[in-house]
Order: sequence, then C-alpha cells, then structure tokens
Amino acid sequence: MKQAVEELRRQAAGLLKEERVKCVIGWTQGTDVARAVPFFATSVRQAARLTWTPFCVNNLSKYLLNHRYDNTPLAVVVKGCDSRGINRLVQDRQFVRERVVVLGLPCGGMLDREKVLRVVDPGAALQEVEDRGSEYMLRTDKGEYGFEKREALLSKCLECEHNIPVVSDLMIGPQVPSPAGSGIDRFAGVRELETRDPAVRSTFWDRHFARCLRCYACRNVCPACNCKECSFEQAVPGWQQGACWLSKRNHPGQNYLFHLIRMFHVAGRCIDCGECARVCPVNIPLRELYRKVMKDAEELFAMKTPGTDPEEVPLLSTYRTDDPEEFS
Amino acid sequence: MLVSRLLEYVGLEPGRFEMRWISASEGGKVAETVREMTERIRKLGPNRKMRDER
Amino acid sequence: MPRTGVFVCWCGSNIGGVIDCPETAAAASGFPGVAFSTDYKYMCSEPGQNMVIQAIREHRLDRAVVASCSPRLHEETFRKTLVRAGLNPYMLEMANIREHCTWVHGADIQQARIKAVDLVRRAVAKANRLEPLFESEISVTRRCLVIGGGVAGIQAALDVADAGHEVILVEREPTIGGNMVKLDKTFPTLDCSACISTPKMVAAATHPNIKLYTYAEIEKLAGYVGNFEVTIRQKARYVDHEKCTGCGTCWEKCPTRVPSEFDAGIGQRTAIYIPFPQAVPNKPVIDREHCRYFATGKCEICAKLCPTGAVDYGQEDLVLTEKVGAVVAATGFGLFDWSRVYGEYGYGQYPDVVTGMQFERLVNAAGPTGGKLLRPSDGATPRTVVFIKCVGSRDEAKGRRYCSRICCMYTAKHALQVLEKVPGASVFVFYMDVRTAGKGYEEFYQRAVNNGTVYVRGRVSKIYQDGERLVVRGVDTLLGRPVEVDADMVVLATAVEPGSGAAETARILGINTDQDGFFQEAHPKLRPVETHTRGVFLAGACQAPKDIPDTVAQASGAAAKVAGLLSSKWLSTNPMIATVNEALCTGCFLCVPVCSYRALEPKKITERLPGHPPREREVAGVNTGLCQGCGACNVACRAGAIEVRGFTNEQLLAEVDALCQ
Amino acid sequence: MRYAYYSGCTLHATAREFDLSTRAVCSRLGIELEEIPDWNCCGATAAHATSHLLSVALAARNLALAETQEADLLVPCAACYHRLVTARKEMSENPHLRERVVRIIGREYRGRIGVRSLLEVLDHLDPERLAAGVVRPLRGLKVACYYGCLLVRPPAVTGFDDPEQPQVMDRLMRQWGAEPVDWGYKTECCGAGQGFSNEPVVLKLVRDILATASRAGADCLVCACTLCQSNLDARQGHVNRVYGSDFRLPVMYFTQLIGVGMGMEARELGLDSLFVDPRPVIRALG
Repeated sequence: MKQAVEELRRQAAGLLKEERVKCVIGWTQGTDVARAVPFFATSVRQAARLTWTPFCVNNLSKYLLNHRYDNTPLAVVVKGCDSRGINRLVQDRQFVRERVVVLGLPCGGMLDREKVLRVVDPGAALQEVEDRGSEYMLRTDKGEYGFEKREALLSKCLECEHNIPVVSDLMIGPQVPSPAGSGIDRFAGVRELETRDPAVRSTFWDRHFARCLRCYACRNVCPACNCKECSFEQAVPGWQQGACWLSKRNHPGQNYLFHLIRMFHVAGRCIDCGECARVCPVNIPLRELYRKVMKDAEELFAMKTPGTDPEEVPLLSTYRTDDPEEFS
Repeated sequence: MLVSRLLEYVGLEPGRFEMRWISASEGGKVAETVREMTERIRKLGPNRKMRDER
Repeated sequence: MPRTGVFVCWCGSNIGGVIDCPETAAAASGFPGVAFSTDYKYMCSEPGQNMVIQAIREHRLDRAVVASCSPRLHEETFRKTLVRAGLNPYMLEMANIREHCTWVHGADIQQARIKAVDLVRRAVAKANRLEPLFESEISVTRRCLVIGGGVAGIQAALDVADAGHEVILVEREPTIGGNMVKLDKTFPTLDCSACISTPKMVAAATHPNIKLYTYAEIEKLAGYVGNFEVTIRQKARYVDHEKCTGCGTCWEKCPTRVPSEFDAGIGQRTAIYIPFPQAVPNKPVIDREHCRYFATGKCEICAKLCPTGAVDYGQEDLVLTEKVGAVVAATGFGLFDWSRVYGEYGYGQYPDVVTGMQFERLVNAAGPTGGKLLRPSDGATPRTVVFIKCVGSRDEAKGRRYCSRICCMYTAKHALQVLEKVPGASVFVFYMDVRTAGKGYEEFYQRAVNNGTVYVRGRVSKIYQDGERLVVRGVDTLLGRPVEVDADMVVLATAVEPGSGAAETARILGINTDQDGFFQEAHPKLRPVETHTRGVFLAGACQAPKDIPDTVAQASGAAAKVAGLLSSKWLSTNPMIATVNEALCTGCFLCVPVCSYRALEPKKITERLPGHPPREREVAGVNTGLCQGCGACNVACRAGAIEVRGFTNEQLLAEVDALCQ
Repeated sequence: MRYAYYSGCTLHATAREFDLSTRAVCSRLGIELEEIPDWNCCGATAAHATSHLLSVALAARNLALAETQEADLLVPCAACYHRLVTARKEMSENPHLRERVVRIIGREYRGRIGVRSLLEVLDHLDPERLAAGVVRPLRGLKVACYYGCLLVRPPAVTGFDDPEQPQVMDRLMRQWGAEPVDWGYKTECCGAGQGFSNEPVVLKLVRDILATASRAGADCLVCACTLCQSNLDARQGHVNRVYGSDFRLPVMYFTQLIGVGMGMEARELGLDSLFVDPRPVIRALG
C-alpha cells in the first residue's frame, strides 16, 4: 500500500499547489497503531500527512455537507463503499459534482481494530502495510504481524459490493481484488433474524433500542442524512418535549419510533456504508435494520444498492405501474 | 410492502399495518375495511411499542 | 390563548334526531381554548348565521368550529359568515357530525353521541392552531373548450360564444350533430329531429366565436382553471378541406362499400364519405382502414376525379394546442351492446331483431330505406312488431342497474311510428314499468296506447327464428300467464351507457367517473354541471342518461357557469396551498416530479445566517396559481420543509392527539 | 385416454342403445371406459324433489367410487351428468355438506376428480383424430340438435357451453358431415319429467319441438338425454292422434349418428330399437 500512499500524497499536493482545490479531505494516522482519523489537508505541507491503511474506515463523503453552500472546490478520498455516498449527495443535490475532485482508492478491506489490537501493541508505530491479497502484513517498529483477511476484516468488508469506487475523478494505487468472500449472502444477518419467532424479534429490537442514548451519532455520520434541520430537532411551540413527531426523551417507546422514522428517511437511500453501526456507542446493530429494507427492495423492486448509479432515482420517490403490490 | 415487512421485522404483529387503495367514491369499501381492521386490531390488543408517556 | 366558538347544528332531525346537540355543545365548552359554545336547529339559516356573528362579537371570538354537515356543503357558507363577523374566513373549522356520524350511526345512538363529541374535540384542537390565510389572484384565459359536438356540445358552445367568449369545439367524428341528428322524430312533439338539429349545427359552424375541430380528439389537458392548455389531435382526413368544395363526386364514385356507422350498421357508406348528407362540415374524410388505395396501393379513383385536387393520401395527423380558461365535457352516450350477452334474443344472429337506434334509421327519410319501414332480412313490411324495453337497463345480471330514462318514451314514439307507417299493424311492447316523467310525456304514452299499441307487462324470455317469423315468448305478469307473439320484427330498447372512451376522457380531464362510468358531477343536486376539477363542467348524457330537453338545459347551465367564470379577467385562488420553509429546504427537488400540477420549481434565495457571509442557494418555490393544495409534495419532502396551509403538521397532529385522548 | 364410466340406470334399460353406441364409439376413438364398480342410481328426476341431502348423497357415492379409479368421470346421460356435476359443485362449495354426505355414504370423498359429459369430451378431442374416424360422412343429413334442459344449464354448474345457444353438438355433427339446422328449441323442455302426471302439457311440448324441428327442415332429431329421447321418440304416435299431425321424425342419440358415420352397423348401435325407425333416413344417405 506504500505505493498508493505516495501517489495519494503526490496527487493531493498537486491539487493544492495548483489551487484546484482548497482542501483535500482524507485520513491521517491516528493516536494508536490501528486508528486512522479524518484529516483536512489545506496545504502542500499537510498533504504529506495523508495516509491510506486498512484502518481508514471513516466515510469521508459526509464531510462534503459542511461545505454544501459555499463555493470552495474540494477533493475527497473515498473507498468503494464511501463512493456511493458521493452519488447520494449529488443525487440529493447537496453537492455539485463539478466542485469536488473524487480521489478513489481501490480497497482490499478494512481490518477490525479490535482484532488487531488483541495482537499488536497499541503504542506501536505503523511503518508499512502490505496487501497480499488474502492477508494484510503490518510492519511496525515492534515487529511484523500478518492478518488473514477472512479472519480479521470487518464483516461489512467480507460482504463488499464495490471495492473499486463507483465514482472517481482519479483512481489512486493499483487495482486490488475484492475482499468479499465468495458465495457470501449479503443479507444473511437479515435473513437469520427474519426466521426467528416474531416475539423473539420483538424482544431483540426492544432490548437494543432501550439502550439507545439518543446521541444521534448514527445520524451525524450518515451521508443520507442531509436535511438542513433534522426533524427530531424541530421544536414546535406547545410541544414541550421538542419536535412534534416525538419527544427527545430517552424512552424505549420514543427510541423505537426514532429509529423507525430515521429508517424511513434513509429507506431506498441508505448506501450501506455501515458507518451508523460502527459509530454507535452502544452497538445497536443498525445496519441489520436498514438492510432489511434494502433486501426487500432488492427482492421486490430489483433495487440496486443506493448510490451505485449516479442517475438513479431513490426507490421511494419513483412509481411504476408494474410495481408489485400486495393490497388492492 | 416495505413498511409491512419492516414492521414485522422489528417485532410488530402481522396485521397491525395494512394498506388499501380505495377511491373517494367507494364509501362502502372504506367502512368495510375499517370495520375489518378494527376487529383485527381489537383482537391483537393495544400496541405496547412506541408508547409515549408525555 | 385562542378564543374558539363552537356551534353545534341540529340540522333539523338529521343530527338532532340522533344525538343530543345541547349535550354536545356543553361537552365542547370544556375543551381547551373554547370560549363559547351553543347549539341551534339550523345553523346555516339566516338566524343561525346571525347567531354565529353575534357570538363572535359578544364573546370576542377569534375562530369558530361549526359542527354540522360536510364541509363540501356549507364550509363556504360559514366562511362568509366569519367574514361578515369581521374574521378571516379561514379561521373556521368544521366537524362533520352528520355524514360522518348521525347518518351512519343512527342505529347506535350511544356511540354516535360519543363520536360526535370526539369529532368536535378534534375540530377544536385544529381550530386552536388555525392561522389567517389570504387569497391571491390569477389571470383567466377567456376562451372555452367544448369536447363533443352533439346537441349538448353545440348548445354549450353557442351559448358561451353568444356571451362573447371564444369557443373551441372538438368532435371526434367527421361531423358534428352527435346522436340527435341520427334520430327521425323527437318525442313528445314528433317534430323532425334533423329539422331542429341541423340549423343548430350550421349555427355552430358559422358562429364567428366558434372554432370547430371535427375528426379530432383531445390528447392532453394541462394547467388549471383559467389557464388550461389542451392538446388536440386532428386526425388525418386525407382530404384537404381548404381545397375541397364538398361536390360529392368522390363519394359517389368510390368503389368500396362498408356498413355505415351513422346508419347504425344497417345502411352502407363508401370509404371516402360524409356520414350523412347534412353533415357539418360537408366535406369528406377517407376511412383508411377500408380504403382500397391504402389496402392495395391501387385505385385512387377519388384522387383522379376530384376537380380541385383535394385528396391527399399523404396527409398525417396534426397535433396542435389551444389555450383555454374553461372546459365543457359533452361527450354524450353510447348504447349497450346487447348481442354479447342476450343469448335468449339470439346474440344478434337474427337480422330482424334490431336496436332502437337501428329502428330510427329504418324510419328516417334520410335513412337506408328512405323512411319506409322495411325489415332488414328481406325488405318486407313488418305487420307485427314487438318492442322490448330495458334491454340492458335495470338488469344487474346482464347489463346495467340503472334506468336509461329515454327508452320508455322513444319506444312509445316507435310504436306510434309503426302504427302510422303500416296501417293495421300490430304493435306489442314488453315492459317492466312505463316511466313518463316529463312535460307532455304521459299524454304521449297514452296516445300510443290509445292508437292501439298493446303494452304487455313482463319480460321476454326468448326469441327464436321459426321460418320467416320471429317467435317472441314472454310472460304477461298482469295476467300471470305466458304469452307468445309471432313477430315480423323485434326492436330492443338497449341501455344508454357512457360513450366509448369516456374513461380515457375522464382521465385526461382529471375528473371522476361514477360507478357506472358516467362523469361525476360535483354535487348531485346543488352542483350538477360542475366537476370536482375546477374549471371543468359537464353537459348532457356524459353525466347520466338524459333526453334532449334535459341535455339542452344542462348544456345551457354549463355555458352559464363558463360565462360566469370567464366574465372576469382575474380569479381568486385558494390559499390552502403548499408553502416551503426555505430555511429547512435542502433543495433536493424530489418534490418537483411528484407535483401533478407542475407547481413547484427551483428558485434562488440568498440566505443570511449568523456567523456566515450571505450565501446563495436553490430551494423549492411554489407557484401559487398552479398549486391545488393536494399535499403530494408535503409527503415527498423528507426534510419536512413543505407544509400545506390549513393542513400543517402541527394542526394535523393536534387533531390526532385530540382524537386519541 | 381413460375415464371412469357411469352409465346410469336408463342406459341399462330403456336407453340401452345409448350405452351400446357410447361404448362402440368410445372404443373406436380410443377412449377407454372403466365402468364404476357397484354404482348406484344418480337420483335424477325423483331424489332432488324429495330430499336435497339424499340427492347429493346418491350422486356422491358414485363420485367417491369413481375417485378410487383415479380418472375423471364420464357420463353420457344428460340427467345423470346434471346430478353428478351439481353434487360435486355443491360439496366443493360447502364443506359442511360434504362432511355430512361423507358420513352418510361411509366413504372417503375428496373431490379430486372431474365430471365430464361425453359431448364435452368429444368436443375437446383433437379434430384430426375425430376426422380420421369418419368413414361414411352424414352428408346431406339435416339434423336438429336438441340439448334439452339439463345438459347446459345452469351454466354456473355445467359451464361447458352457452346456455342459450349451445353449439357443442352442432359442431360435432358438422364434423361428421351432417348439416345442423338453426332452430329455436335447442334447450326447451320436452316435459319428460311430467310424463305421467300432466300428459296434456307434455304432449304440447313434444308437439312444439317436433313441429319446430320439422319446419326448420330437419330429417331427424339428435339428443343427449335418455329422458328426452324416449319422450320425443315414443310419444310421436300419441301426439299425432291428439293433434292430427303426421310426425315421423327419428330421434337418435348423437352417439348413434357418430357410429353411423364410423360405418358401424345399425344393430351395433341399437338403431333398430327406436320407436320411429331411423333406418330409412340413414339409408337415404347412401
């Protein structure tokens, strides 16, 4: 991956130097060996701090929203899954495609930080990463570690649909094989839950939603959540608890409703980048919730994963007379 | 269809949610549908989920 | 704090006979925001309205809830009452405790009482959150489109044109005149149908304010009241009507003969034809389907013989648009196809079993027999004629459940015509009931009876051909015994049904059809010529089966409505339309494609927010003239930036909350 | 092609020629008939006027027996067909009734097999296969096809042909080279059911049918019902006496005419056992 990192820094530096963009949104090495954090390079010097490791899990497309109404040209680095977020924002007219330079990185999968830290000392300094196809080789100042992808990747990466970005202006680094396991059912988790008894399902979600802190991290990280003011924040005079749809209290019933409403706001638009589930501090399996709709929509309406195609129209905003229906 | 599947997925009883096309001229059908639906929901009892005590 | 007044109406016994109105009013007085509540026998009457005005003044009310009938009926009435009391008309909320409560729950008074209170509580909750709304104005294109050139369309067109407005009259057949001009005589006066309809056709064609499109159909209607744009397809006639003089050489020499639609299939016409000699315009069209030239590439007799070179085989359909402010649908009726279902009458296999319309052509001086009553099979004069009424009408099993209204009268007319044309003929009429509601109608029926028509009350169970005669077997329910008549000819009074293509026309116009397929009027009694789509009116049998006097009366009624609409250059608009909260709008424009009225479009705004320099961005904007307040955009807006005035989220949720208490 | 065969009582007695000709024709066309073992009366004419339950149960026992043969049931007689098909429909629509009936007949009945009229079966045969059977076309024979009141009515129960203008038999006769006449009495009642209780009415009905057929130019009547056949055939003399008419119109089963077309002998088809001798008409065919 060394080659890709170098090319990334070079390209970023070039874009900044020629003033084609004001800022390159990428990642840099974080506070420990298995962490990369978003980084906003605004000068040639800063461009040298950009990095590309199997820990660059953050979906950076969301950061474009911060600049949606100014005119600054930007560059953003995306993995395959993140690139669907670019299409999402462009479709939602939140960003003019011409104003962003998309730097695409073919991705061999992201490592599960927890699994890596079980083996590697967090304090170690990451020197080089090598993608050997079926495994990653991490070289640190405290030794070399190999990680079988099948064992150590994030589960979402084993179900990877696009490891090559679906949209990019510049592809950086060599093509790498998809980390997706062969013959993997993308919706196995959903299907598993579907087969359970309704009562079991009910308790399952009740338990998870009851733990929700209403921290809104899932919303804040989501590229499909791009309203100007979230409907959960809209205060209406006379509704003491806040928004008119539901209260802001942390209460099981209200949390339930919160997740369902959010669910419907992203239905047919969720790009399945998995960030919501990753950032959830109480580990609610949000991805399994959103992917339920994705699965049904794929089965019923042959919907592709949203964000795959820049021309598509969100499923719930289209109507075809030949759509199947169950009611009459 | 998505909604009913989802609601069942998150643990609501099947039959609590239903969608029908009824035109404004079909008064009888509205009444009939509502009656059926009411009967069904009454059997299921009150929905304990999403309850708000504000 | 709002000061809401609640006014519970008894509606005589409609509401007051089921629930206890004073009790409901008393319950309402305890609802939040209610400053005054009362009840009255007829709230819509003058004393009732005055009571509302007085209460508003006396109790300093700033909004009102009227619990009475459907807002369809009296919302407008009470809005005006509020204006008279000095309030904004939109500070009114109605609770429909008649149609939604007492009319349907009369059997369960206890529940009805509870429901009435609930409905009022809902209305109060919404009323407390009402805000004043203000109407704006749109311009009006002072032209009118009339669809259908039958007697209804012609009458409406003439009346509107006489009122000084331009009229576009579109007819799909090659001639105007519709069904009326096919008839021989009209009941009950027995005057000649063509003699009274052809002058009207000419008047319409020559009126300086009327623009006539025959052999043309409407394809699309865009826009809204006052500002419609209609797309018309002028079908290819293959004859240049500019050059054509209507000399008739072409249709005299055309070698192809096909059954004439105008003669209900019993006469013949050529492939280049005018439907009948008095057609307007009196210029031919080529029926491409049957023309020898189009089928084989050879013939061209008409082109060769035409003295002005008007025949043009290369002509194509022409699509054109016209701007109008109002539309009158006058698409008329069709006749039930009995031969599909009436096996007992022979499925149309016996040539001497004809329909009433075919009979009209058989006795018409301009018809295929020159007005001599001759039966189709062998051209003999029928001595015994049997008429069967209600073929398809009032028959849910085989046809349509409604009464077609005109058959009783035209059958009486036909009976008289047989008796007059064939001295000594026997005429039998099998009937279910004889319905003669109309001026001079009963007298006319009596005349048919007195002149010797035998009316047999009962249905015909079977007709079969036995040699040359038709055996008609039925039952006389008054005598209680079967009867059998040997007839030379049988005439079926087939049901009136919506014209072919009525459903498609309704779709294009954006109007409803009733369960039988006729166009739905806005109110059966009080708004019989209007539709729920503002600016679209109805005339004639497209709305329900009608005789000529009723058709003409309704056409004039529709014309009066159109003239009223077009009398002013400006029209006030409904303020209950969508509004965009620009601060919330993210500019995704998913609302734009969902709007059927094309009322939403991107617009640029400059946004000033603390801590930011002013910035320009695009948000959705509502065209207040186009918006109909349907709320489709409201639902499509994920950001919750669009609301419909008078139906805001806050108001609706307040209603739900009130109902769920 | 294999069918469970229900001949019914009359085909063993007054309508033996129908049974004979049916079997002969079917074997020639390769339709295998397996007579239901231990069948009983279908209950026609009397049972349904006596007890609804009895009428269904009688027919149901035959259906249950046929089910064990695992083939659709083929019924030549219109009256039997009507009873069996009605019972089948009623039981399929009313599980409660079916339960009661099953208890009465003491046999399992699951409603798996269909009930077919012979006419319906022949109508669905491959036309070429039918054509191959014709060795002596009935050319020039004018036939009045008489369906009677039971075969195609009520349409909700029978449903294989139009109740007002049935065509099955006409089509079949045409295929055999005969010329069906257009006449109005195809489905009129012949009155057979009132044969003993109200003779004057029956005589009139028979007269009307014969007269209309004659006027339409028919050489003979073709029918599919044993009651109609015997009523129309045997009563001609009586009609002639009462009305002073002179009817001698052969009344044959459609199977007999088909058999003639197949070149079978008159005796094979039971043509010799009819009251009005059809042989002159047949001989005239050449």
